[in-house]
Amino acid sequence: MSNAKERMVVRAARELQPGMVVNLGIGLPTKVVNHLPADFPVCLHTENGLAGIGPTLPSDQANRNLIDAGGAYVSTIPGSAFFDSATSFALVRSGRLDLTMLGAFEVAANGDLANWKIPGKFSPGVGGGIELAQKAQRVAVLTTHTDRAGNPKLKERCSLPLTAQACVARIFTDMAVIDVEANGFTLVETAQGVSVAEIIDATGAALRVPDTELPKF
Amino acid sequence: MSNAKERMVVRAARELQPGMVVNLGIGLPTKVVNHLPADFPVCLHTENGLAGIGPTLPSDQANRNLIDAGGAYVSTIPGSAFFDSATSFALVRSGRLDLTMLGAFEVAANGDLANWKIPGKFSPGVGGGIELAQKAQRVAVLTTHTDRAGNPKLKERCSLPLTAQACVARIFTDMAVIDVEANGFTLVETAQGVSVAEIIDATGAALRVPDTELPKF
Amino acid sequence: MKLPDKQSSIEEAIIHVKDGDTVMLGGFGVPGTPFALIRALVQHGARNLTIVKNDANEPNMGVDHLLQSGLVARLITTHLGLNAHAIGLMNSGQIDVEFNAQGILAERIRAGGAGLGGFLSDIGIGTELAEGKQVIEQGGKTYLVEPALRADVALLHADRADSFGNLAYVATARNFNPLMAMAADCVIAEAEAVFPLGGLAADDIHTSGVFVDHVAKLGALSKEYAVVQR
Amino acid sequence: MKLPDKQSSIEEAIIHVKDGDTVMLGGFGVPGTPFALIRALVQHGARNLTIVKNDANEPNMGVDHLLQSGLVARLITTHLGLNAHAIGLMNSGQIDVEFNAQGILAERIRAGGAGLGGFLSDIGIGTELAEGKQVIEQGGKTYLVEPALRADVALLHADRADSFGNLAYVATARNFNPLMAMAADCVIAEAEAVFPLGGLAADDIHTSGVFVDHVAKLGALSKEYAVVQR
Repeated sequence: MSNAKERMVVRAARELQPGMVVNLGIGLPTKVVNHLPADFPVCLHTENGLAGIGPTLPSDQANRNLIDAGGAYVSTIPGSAFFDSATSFALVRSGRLDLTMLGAFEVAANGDLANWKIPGKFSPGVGGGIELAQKAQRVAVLTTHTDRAGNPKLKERCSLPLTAQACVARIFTDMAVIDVEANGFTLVETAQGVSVAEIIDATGAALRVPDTELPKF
Repeated sequence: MSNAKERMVVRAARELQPGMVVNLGIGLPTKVVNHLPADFPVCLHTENGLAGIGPTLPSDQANRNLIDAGGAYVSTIPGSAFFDSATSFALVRSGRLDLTMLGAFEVAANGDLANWKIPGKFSPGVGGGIELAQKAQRVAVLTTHTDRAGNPKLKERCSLPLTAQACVARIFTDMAVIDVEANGFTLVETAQGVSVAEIIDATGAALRVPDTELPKF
Repeated sequence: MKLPDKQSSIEEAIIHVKDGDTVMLGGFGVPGTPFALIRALVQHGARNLTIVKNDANEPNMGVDHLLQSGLVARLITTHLGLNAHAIGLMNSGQIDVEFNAQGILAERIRAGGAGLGGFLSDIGIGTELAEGKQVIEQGGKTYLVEPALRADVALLHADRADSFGNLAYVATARNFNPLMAMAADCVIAEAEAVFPLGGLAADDIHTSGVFVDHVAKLGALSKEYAVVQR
Repeated sequence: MKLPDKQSSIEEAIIHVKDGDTVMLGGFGVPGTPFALIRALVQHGARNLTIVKNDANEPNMGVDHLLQSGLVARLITTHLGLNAHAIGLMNSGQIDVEFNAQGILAERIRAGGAGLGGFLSDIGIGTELAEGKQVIEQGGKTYLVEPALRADVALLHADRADSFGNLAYVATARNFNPLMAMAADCVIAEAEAVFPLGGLAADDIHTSGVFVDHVAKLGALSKEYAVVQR
């Protein structure tokens, strides 16, 4: 992981508040867990049926019956509980997730999220992502600011099929922290060594930049 | 319990076939269990959350947390399982009950059952009876043939609010065993010492009487 | 990571009930009824409550204390057969009573807890219980639309718990408790024993602490919890 | 009373699957997948099956054996991300695939098991997953009608069972198994251990044997059950 991505993940980890129930999506979001203090009071949920995820285990220590939704071999901590898939999504849909962190192909200025399908190229199915995006109390996105070709992932409107409408509250990228507000994207923090002009240039929609000094991460 | 009622219950107990899942309603049906052989292979269900009811216990041996839907202190047998009320009625509604035996105020010639409400006099709520009556694979009724005033309980049509439509397959009374068929009530067996004429007289709807000799119980 | 601590006293927990709230109460008859929380709610005195419970217990027990104190405006239930006092209040118009088929009440609560709007059922079609309900065709069959039911507060009784609020019930004291645990904005559980984290086995927990906001250890059990002598 | 005995061999049990059946398979990835029953189904050779499973496992594992054998006409699932072979069959039109949001699939199966016609959900509104679904107003909100899902046969994996078919699952191998156990006309469970009656505690049973028709004890576990080396 690049230094910029690493700092993005470290910054995102600060988004978790004590006492929260949190679902960390597959990919970059999962790595957030490596940056939490050992005694941090939080409950991590995985949609295949566990509240209270413990550290990921190497395969020689793995329990063949204990994985997270991404297939990683995880562990339990004292107080963990298992449940079936219906109960797991009951938890999600009834609003018991305080926060979810998800990856993204595109995020729109109104908070629309597209992260599951690229027509004609990538359509493995939506899995549990749609319910996380639509029902968590707060949805944060972790993503590189641009795609591999350098095209902005933050756009006026999503061009890809949506995962959920107007769901994203905050975006952590390798360049910035950006909030989705009523009038669109607002710059909140900048990555070290990245100028506001560079961020504006890499963002595919209007970006409100406050007059005040912005924190760096 | 009168001798005639006792014989009705004994006869009804023969309705349980090996391997069945059975719900015995509050009142007379519950007494059926006293007439099953100790090793009879059957699973008794109670809608408050138990499959595998064991014998009723006197209060000095009772478990304060273990009752049936009628409030009687029951016991478990090896292999009993507890579940919540939603699962308990999932079992009922999805057709996993092979048989239920219920009480009745009225049974109509088309199998309609009324057993929960007498407008202006008795309206404690429907409880779980409606789902048992509507969804068990087979519904049998245990009832006295007439009410305390001598009026027939088996009628052309129910006058009381229905529990469920066209659900009753067989009726065990203190006078007879009667089946509900496409064309109405059919006499199947008679109680000892009761004439066919008496049964016809006590029945408030047409009663088909086969030409053959009928068994007595 | 460490799971948060949600231990509370019964008195601290019950203040979350406010006038006008809908309050779900676990229990089917005596087993699973949160008698201590109900006693505390009577003391707390929140008024104009809508109570959701399978039954109204018996006179001078559990729900009946709330009824006698005049705190209840409405009761959503399945059967009042063992409480003539509740039937009297209903018949005299002092409380409004809504009867549900028992499995339908259970399922409406579960739907609320599952974040659904309701469900399709054919239970009660052709009877007066279907009157006034929305009818829908689905897959060539006719169903009633049964709306989901949620509460402001759920009061539960568990056999044992841990400090995160994981709950386990015993025998037929389970009944509506795990359903209500999922269906309220604020979930308060009383437990006969509260263990440190790890005191309940992860495979044997009936309600994940994720659903529970406050857990209170019971002291000596009152007589209401005991076997009813008839 | 004594609870009936439902023990069977895997080979005797699997013959209940017929050509054209809808077959539910427990499991989320490896945990909870009934690999031995799937192997037996491949041997049995029932064709034109509709398979309901969260995922299609990975190439040369579990569901993939059914796909490779050409027994599957249709797959109702949530995610095929780990099985490029399944995606290939879908893209070339050799199998018909219906994607559901994961919690919606779980809930549709549960609704089938609960004897409901379906349920009301707002999941997917405003996305292409809502296309073609019946829309209904309830309590002033807009919902999609999600139909219940049932199967002819469900094939499950349990950690342990008893002779009546009571089941207990372990860790995240629970997933869809207890839901599917309620939603099929014929329910067949393989179990790593099968105990005499009384071998499972009544409070810790995850699926009551009432829902289970046949239970088969597994022999030595095949490599498919093991930790996946990546």
